[in-house]
Amino acid sequence: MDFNYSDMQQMLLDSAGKLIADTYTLEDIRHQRTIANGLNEKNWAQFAELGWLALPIPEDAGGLGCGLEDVVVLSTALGRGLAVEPYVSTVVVGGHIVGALADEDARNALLGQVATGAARIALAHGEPGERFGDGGARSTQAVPSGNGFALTGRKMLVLDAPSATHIIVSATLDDGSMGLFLAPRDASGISDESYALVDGAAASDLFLDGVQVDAGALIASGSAAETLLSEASDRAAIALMAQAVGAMEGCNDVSAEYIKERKQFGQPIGKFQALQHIMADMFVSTHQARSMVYYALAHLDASPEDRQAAVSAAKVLVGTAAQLVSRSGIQLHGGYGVTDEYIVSHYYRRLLALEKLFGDIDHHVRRLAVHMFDRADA
Amino acid sequence: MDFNYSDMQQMLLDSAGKLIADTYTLEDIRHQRTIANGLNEKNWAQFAELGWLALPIPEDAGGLGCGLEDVVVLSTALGRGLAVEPYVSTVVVGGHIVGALADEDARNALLGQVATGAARIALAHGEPGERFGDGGARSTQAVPSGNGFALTGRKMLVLDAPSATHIIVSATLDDGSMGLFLAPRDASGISDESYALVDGAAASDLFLDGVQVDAGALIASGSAAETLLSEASDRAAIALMAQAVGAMEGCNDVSAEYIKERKQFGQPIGKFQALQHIMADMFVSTHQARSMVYYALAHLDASPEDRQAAVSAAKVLVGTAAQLVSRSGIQLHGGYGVTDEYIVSHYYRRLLALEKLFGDIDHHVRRLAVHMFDRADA
Amino acid sequence: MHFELDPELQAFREEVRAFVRDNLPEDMKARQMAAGSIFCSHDDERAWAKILAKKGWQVYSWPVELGGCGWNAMKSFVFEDELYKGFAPPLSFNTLHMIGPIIYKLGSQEQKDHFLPLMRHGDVSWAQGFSEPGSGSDLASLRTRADLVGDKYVINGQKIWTSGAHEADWGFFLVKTDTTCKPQLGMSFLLVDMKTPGITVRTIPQINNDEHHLCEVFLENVEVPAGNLIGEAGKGWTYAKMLLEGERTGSSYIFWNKREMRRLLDMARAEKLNGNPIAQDPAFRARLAAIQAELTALEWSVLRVLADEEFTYGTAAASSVLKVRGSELQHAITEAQVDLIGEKSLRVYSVHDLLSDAGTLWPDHVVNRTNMALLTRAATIFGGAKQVQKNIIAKAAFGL
Amino acid sequence: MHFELDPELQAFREEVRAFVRDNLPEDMKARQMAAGSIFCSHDDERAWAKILAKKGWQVYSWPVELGGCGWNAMKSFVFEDELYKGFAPPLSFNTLHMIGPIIYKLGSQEQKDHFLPLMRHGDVSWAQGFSEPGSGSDLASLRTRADLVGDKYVINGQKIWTSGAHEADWGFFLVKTDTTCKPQLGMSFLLVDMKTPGITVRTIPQINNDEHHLCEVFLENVEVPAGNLIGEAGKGWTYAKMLLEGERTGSSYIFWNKREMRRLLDMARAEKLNGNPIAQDPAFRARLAAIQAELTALEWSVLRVLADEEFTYGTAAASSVLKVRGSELQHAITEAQVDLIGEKSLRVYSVHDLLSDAGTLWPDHVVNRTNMALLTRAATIFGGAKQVQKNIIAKAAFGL
Repeated sequence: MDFNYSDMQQMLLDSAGKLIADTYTLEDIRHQRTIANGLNEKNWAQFAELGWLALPIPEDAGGLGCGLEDVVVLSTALGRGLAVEPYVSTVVVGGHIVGALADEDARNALLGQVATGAARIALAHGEPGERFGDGGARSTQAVPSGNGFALTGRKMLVLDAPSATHIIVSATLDDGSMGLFLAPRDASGISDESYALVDGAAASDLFLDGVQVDAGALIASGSAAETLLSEASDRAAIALMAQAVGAMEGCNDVSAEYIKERKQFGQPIGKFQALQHIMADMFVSTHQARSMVYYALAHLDASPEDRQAAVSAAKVLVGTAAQLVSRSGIQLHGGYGVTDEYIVSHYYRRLLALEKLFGDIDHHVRRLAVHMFDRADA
Repeated sequence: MDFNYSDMQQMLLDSAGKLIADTYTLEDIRHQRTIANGLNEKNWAQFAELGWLALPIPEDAGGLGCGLEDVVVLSTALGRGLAVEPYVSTVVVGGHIVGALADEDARNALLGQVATGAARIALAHGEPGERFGDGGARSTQAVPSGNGFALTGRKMLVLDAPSATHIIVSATLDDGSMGLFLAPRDASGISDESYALVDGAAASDLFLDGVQVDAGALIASGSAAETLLSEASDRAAIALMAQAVGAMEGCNDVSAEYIKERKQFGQPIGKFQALQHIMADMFVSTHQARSMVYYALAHLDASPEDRQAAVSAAKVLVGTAAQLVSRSGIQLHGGYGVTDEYIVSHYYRRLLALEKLFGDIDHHVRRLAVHMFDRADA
Repeated sequence: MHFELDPELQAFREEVRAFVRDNLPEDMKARQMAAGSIFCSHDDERAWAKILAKKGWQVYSWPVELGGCGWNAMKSFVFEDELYKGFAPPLSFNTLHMIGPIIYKLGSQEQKDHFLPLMRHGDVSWAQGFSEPGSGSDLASLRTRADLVGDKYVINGQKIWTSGAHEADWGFFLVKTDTTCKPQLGMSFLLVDMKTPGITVRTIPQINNDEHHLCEVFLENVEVPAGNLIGEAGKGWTYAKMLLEGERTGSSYIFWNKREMRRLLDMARAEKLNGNPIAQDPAFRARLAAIQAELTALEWSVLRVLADEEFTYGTAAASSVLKVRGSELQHAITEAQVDLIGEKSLRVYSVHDLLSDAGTLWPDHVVNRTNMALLTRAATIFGGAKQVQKNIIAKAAFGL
Repeated sequence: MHFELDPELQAFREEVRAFVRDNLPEDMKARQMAAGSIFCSHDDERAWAKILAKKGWQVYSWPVELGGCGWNAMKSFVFEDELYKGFAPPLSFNTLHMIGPIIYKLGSQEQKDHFLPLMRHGDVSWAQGFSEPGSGSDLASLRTRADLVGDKYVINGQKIWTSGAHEADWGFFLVKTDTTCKPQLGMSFLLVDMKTPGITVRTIPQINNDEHHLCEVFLENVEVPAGNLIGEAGKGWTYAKMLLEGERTGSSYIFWNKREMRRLLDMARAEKLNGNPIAQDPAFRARLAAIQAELTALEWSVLRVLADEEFTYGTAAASSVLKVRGSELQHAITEAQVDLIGEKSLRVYSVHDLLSDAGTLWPDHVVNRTNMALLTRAATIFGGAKQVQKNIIAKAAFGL
């Protein structure tokens, strides 16, 4: 076992740290929510230029062919910087699912566009009335039509859809199983309601009314589709947890700095033991959260059940840590903590979103419990 | 509304405080567990002499006819003193259920004996495999026999049975409903396994093998029996919660005293803000717990559903407070806190028992939730 | 010892309920319901005040001879409880409990004649200027000063967290009039017309993107007539303490907590988990039942204070309990509201358009819950941070 | 960065498991299973040590040339994990990590020749005398003194929390040999034969009525040969710190926590609620799943330290995390064990007769759970109380 960064990872981290420090100032972060489609084009171009978008893309598609551990290293920096670019939607989720496209040319072409920043992908899976995709069969229907399919249904809270060029749609096939389809974001028959999220990212509800796609748009169906979706979700969860760890570390640092500066009752409030112990608790939680990201990463190639259990255990712990750290960070900042003008409130909002995305604490507690108590092979 | 003590209550509290201070020293408390049947006869005689055993007993049975609020006042003192005498079993539970005996002479005779200390009553209700009496119908059977009944079954964890003179047995009647029976503790056909509890009280498992009782021993049956048992249990819970409040207040006081005395790093450890805040948390919990005892008392004569909901809400809060206070008390005492030689460890053990008796936090959380979500009239 | 509420209060409760039902404008109620806030807009506050004034309830807590109602603490409790339950805009704390009492107890005849009728009719709104950027929980370190020059005070300094200062007619400010003595003896209480030249107000954008409530107030050579001094110069600290101590139960936010708990339970019945109402799931039930128990305890701890229980420890400890647990409950309830709606909590709704549509696919009950939860993080900070409350408790209860 | 355990370790794990299965006496295992303790009886410790010694595993962590095994940190981790899992009596921490290393690193040739073979064969037991009544987490305030008189040290003073002192053959004591300098420079490390006249040992009855582990040791004119001094006089403080810092992961009690978590899950399958296994109840599942997640995090935080991760903050902080969370988990797990058995937790079983019958009507898994939970309250106290650990973290991680 080796928990230290490779030279390449250290370089990645250093360059990310530099860009983040320059490009993600408080002003930039406050500016984010004013961008209608949620995408800061300038930042996205930088991501492409630095090779970040190519990181886990296969080499024959023009990517760097790196592993998820490298994405994790980068993600801690993105988390610290409060970057809400559609990195996970496009590169981690989109990249993974599109990687299963049968048509090699089409696959490499799109993945190549992902790597250059030209394509952005959003996953349209959740539907109204569901809770973290607990709804079983999709209400969205894929009906054979022409030489392909017509997709009809409603997708809710499609993360990063406003800036996407492509969407991946889950839908029920004729045989009742699930299919995953690739469609252009601007395909005819798609209408939307878009909105901002609490952390400055953007999402859409998509209304699909007989959206016509050809046969090649079906990426996978049946258990292959389920597997692909489950893998992509767990990978996304890991990348987002790494962002959460970075955000927590950032939150801790600004909080420590603040209480060393701020004076009350004639001394820096950092001298008060009660506040020191709050910071100690924040540190403990953050340290444990990082351990859990490593633990989840270590189970990436385990059996699906073991991988899911590991991701769920990590999601539970990281989510809980995120709450403790972000809430404490505000408390330590006093009244300034609840203003938009101190970065700690932005850490709070981002960590709230990161706890919820791809399953909240409650969702993963239940999934972990299934692993603990209900597995036939246990 | 008036939360202040009446003159009579203040006198009761003062006299109890005096007796407790004299009779419940650390040595006395440590001696308790060496008493085979769990009953300190000398203390019990004092209870009788001071009129405590007569407190809620009706006047025509030789009692004082006081309300449960007076029992509550006394109970806070008993709790502070860590008195584990069978007061609640005998006076609160036994007194209430026996009060429903149809035969006035028999009723007044037994209640009179309760008041003088001659009789002690234990409730034999729980059975193996149950969790806080969640088992529905009793496995113990009451079969018509002679001019009465024969009782056969196994009763588990009968609190204060080793020193009892009488037991109240719940059993299933021929028609499938429940009956409550009064029997002498030494009736033929009863064998037992007795043991000490964590707080120095004693309990028995009772094995009833055709225990013959006459028809008059059936105190109540069917819904009347259910009602009686429910009332008695809620009253017991209230009295024990008042003891818990007294124990918490005692635990807080000895802990505050300890940290003012104990020196580390050149100053009393009570100067450390982290420890001050632990004590503040203990105070908050204790204060809230006392409020909940009053709340539960206020609902004693409400509808059964409302009374149960109130008792459950109180049990949840008081139990949670008891855990926080007793755990913190030990932490503040450091290594000494886990020895038998400091009273804080006895507070811990007593508060553990008080949390569990008549339903633990989990049990009452579930009962409260039924009230919150499942009531037809809500 | 007895625990029954005066039976007459039940009838009064229904009277208040009927009044709210019949007199609270629907749109005002809808805004308040969506916001769920302890604040409301300036317009709603003024409009609702006029409605209450007509009924004679606007300054209910004042002495009868000044237009108050002469209710005892329990009756007032029922009154406010019902207003909150009915989603009426919150009453003006400043008018009822801060500057109102200060003026009628300590004000000059001119001040009384001018301000009390205005307040009674809901015709004036106030900004409270205590806190400063350098002093949060530490009032002794205030630095804004007022120098007496002729018959005027000239104020220079800066206040912060001044609710509604950008819309208020008048402000009451704690200022240093004597810098030569220790801070507690050099403070004074001044009334300031917010339109006086030299005053600049900046709204502070909040964590929920709201810019309508908290303000910074910059005072540069602001000239105020000497007659605007309340009581004696140098006694400002005493007056401020008197005000803060007089309000023993307000920091519990008991009415708000009860109302939002009801909302939470309704949400649990409406939201689903694996096809069943979340209200039927044992894990969520356990979480909500624990909150319910804490809420009940808070309410009864409030009642103990209102009924003047003689505590064996300093009353400050009992009041601080209300602040600590009241603010923790505000957190627990809003956190649970957010968690109940799951990923739907991530969508942002405008705090400036409270009646905005939830969205075609979205249930109405999600609107604004996250905004409220965000703002509620302040509960354990304002009015004496939780850590300060614990210091107070340790001292008052145990002499630590 | 890579997270795979050496595949060879899986084979080793099975080797250890088989060894425990084949060599741990049934009654010894049963006692350890019932107790669930981090302690065991003196007899079991000695007997098990001899069994391990025969295999060459008794002092596994020592250098190979002294009879140790030369395993790396991960292999040692697997070894101890399996011993705990198999309910083997705990290894002697004193022998392995405290006095053993002290003697082989700093001892005189005579000390090495005498003690190392005894320890290697499991033929000597030790008492550790650091703490004193007046100094818990504050070692600088120790007062026990040893005066050099001729060729002997004469010790006077008192030690407390000395595990197993009443049965130990030897003790190693931190004593003041120079009272004229600051405490850190005047301490020395002495070996003391526990049969020396002047030593009185009192066992301290514990919260679980156990009197077999923690002791007070009174030293009155106890004469010890000067040759029993370890290393140099005045360096005791340095040596003690070295020992305490060298042990970076032991305070996590990771192996104990893992084993007791397995027991907890088994109990959840066995105990019933309304007729169904508690393991099927969502509320209990949520509680246990949260503990499981914390336990996994603890294990991986241990692995990070063992694998020598280069932390960006002081390593002391990473070690203190293990102590804080390890002790909190000991609480969480034993509290859950108690709560799972409900009212059955109230029955007392003898800690001196671990194989006592559960009772006719009682399931075996209840025996001794409450005793263990009671004793476990000490987890956040001994070895540096939780509050002290947090002070350390705040300083090491943030410079506070």
